[in-house]
Amino acid sequence: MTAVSINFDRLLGRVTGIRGVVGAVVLDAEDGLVIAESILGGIRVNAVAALAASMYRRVSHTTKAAGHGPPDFVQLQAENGVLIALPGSCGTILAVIGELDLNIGLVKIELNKILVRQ
Amino acid sequence: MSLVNFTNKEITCKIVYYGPGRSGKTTNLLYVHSQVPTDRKGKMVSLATTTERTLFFDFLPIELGTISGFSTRFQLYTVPGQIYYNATRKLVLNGADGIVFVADSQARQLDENLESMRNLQENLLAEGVDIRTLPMVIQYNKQDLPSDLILSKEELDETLNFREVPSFKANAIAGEGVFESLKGVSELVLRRLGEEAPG
Amino acid sequence: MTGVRAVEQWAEAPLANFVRESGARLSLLTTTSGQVVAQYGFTRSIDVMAAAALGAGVVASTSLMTQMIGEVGYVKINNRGPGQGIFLAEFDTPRGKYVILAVYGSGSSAGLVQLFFEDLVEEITSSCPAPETRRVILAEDFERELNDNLAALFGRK
Amino acid sequence: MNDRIRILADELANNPVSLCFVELGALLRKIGDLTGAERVLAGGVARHPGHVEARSLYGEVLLDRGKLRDAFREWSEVVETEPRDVGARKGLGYLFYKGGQLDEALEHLEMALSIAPMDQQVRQAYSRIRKELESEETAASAAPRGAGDMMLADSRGRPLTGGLVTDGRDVSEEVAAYLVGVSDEAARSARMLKLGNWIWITTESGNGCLHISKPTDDSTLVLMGGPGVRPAEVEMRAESAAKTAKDWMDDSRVD
Repeated sequence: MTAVSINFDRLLGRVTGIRGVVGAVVLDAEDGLVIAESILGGIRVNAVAALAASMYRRVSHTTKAAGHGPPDFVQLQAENGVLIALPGSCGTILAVIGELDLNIGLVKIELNKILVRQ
Repeated sequence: MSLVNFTNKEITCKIVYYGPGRSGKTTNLLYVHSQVPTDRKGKMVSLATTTERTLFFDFLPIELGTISGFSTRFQLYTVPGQIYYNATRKLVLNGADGIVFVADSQARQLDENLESMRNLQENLLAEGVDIRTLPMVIQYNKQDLPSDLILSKEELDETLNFREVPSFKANAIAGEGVFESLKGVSELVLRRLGEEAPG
Repeated sequence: MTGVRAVEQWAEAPLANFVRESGARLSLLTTTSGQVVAQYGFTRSIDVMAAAALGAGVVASTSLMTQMIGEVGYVKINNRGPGQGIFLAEFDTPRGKYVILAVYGSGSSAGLVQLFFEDLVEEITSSCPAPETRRVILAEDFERELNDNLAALFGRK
Repeated sequence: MNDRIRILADELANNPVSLCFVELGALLRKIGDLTGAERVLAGGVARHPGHVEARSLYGEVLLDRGKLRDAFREWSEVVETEPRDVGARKGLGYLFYKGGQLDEALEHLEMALSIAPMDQQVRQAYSRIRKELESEETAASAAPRGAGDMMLADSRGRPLTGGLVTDGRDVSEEVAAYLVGVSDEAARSARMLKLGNWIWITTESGNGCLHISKPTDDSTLVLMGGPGVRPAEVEMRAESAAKTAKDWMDDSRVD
């Protein structure tokens, strides 16, 4: 196991430890391919990666057009859950799938702590 | 195997030029390419080595026109002739509808011709195809060389054409026999298509 | 209108779905011998054939190489250039093996193409019929038409 | 064309009361000789003040020459004589629109449409002005905090009402164009990840936040918050704006 993947594993372990988080994937922002993942069965990991990358890219076009620059945080709220995408270092994105009542405020605080420590 | 679109009435056939190294397979395709008008041919794809010998295959698609209401296309392939490229030959041979076996008429190349014919038979068998059932013509190329260097059509037929398939004398560089060989194999392929169920 | 041209009709809807969902610019479904089954985005049929021949060739040779190093499984290749990417993969169906080639630009990604390739395989596997047996009826004197066409092609008319 | 102009000019010179001035004026306008067209038509309508077609055309030439006031006077006189002159109605509609008097513009275009219901130019102008009028009303009711931070776009990437302004620049059209892709991807992601229907998307970046939602199947609402605005606050405003937008969309739909 490489040093990089050890870091990702630790990061994913901490993210999935947050209450209400169902799974998390580190993905390549441009390719939409999985780099590392920690996700429960029943969810297509490659779908999370491909779709989160595509959504982040499309949202970025919009925020840039609005003069806001690329987003630091994207949240898709749906009827049965939440998909969050955050840009990471070296062209990666962290995608998080959460339950409907996920405490977004707490998630943000925790993610900030985790990302700063990485 | 030929692909037939009954809705749009289109037939696409794969014809492979087979034979020993340097027998003139690519030359055949180059001549066809030079003759066919631009709107009836695709790009000639050639994967050649630095010594101008075919590494992978040459490929030339041509639009033949309408036959019995079917718009007909031919995909012409050559295989690399050298013995050590047999894996590639097998790949290209896969799904062939017809073969033009290009033999080198030079007397000293007779063994290479025989070896290549045997190799063709073997590769087809590996694909589950009996050479006796596959449309094939033989082209004796380089007939323009001095007569003391080459074998006659009759001599070559005697040795190579044990199935008594249509055979043609050729000088592919000048285009002699190229048209006739393609015409010969096309007839056989289309006739077989009418006789057998396509896959 | 899906924009997909299919030689075999069962391939049209699955390829149209694949193209729409993956955002591929060009796509090509071929047999392993390089015969085109369905295509999207190519303007000239003869250019399609070159892409099909090369795609099938690459899949076949990669397959051999993987066998040489003792690997088993289907070929799946992704090549990303600065502007466009190529995805090439083979898969099995009740009708035999097929090859898919997709060219995608910045509106898509390798991840999306691979994701919807999985769906394409599933769709084709469940929808393609067993090989049927239909005869091509050629006119009795088809040789005359063939000769005329070839002669015209070679400028001998 | 030049031969015809020469023939007509000769005829007019020989017979100044000839009605050929109308054709001559139209041809001169066509070749871009606006000064010539104005001179010929001015002379003609002075001699034939009851020639409605000539006066309507004269109005157009005046407009081409940038003499808006004169064009207005000419067309107003035309509609007094002939209220059903489509050209003059179109012209007046345009002049009122330019002057920002949308209600008046609409009135003239409505009249033009009743006479020539298939005239594409009139139909387009009419629907554009109607939309602008409605958007003014909606923006006034739905955006109490001021314009430029809220927009409703249609499902084909066009702004419907409201607008987004960043650093004094109107970014509505650009944002609307990208919203379709966002909305489609959100729907697909939510469906494929088994999250059900999507409700909204919120984004945060250094310069502020965006809130994107779908008040109806065929529209997307976007609210923009500046650097100091909290995303939760934008989210609350978005909820009430979505209700207003939904009502507005339902009212605007033609049965």
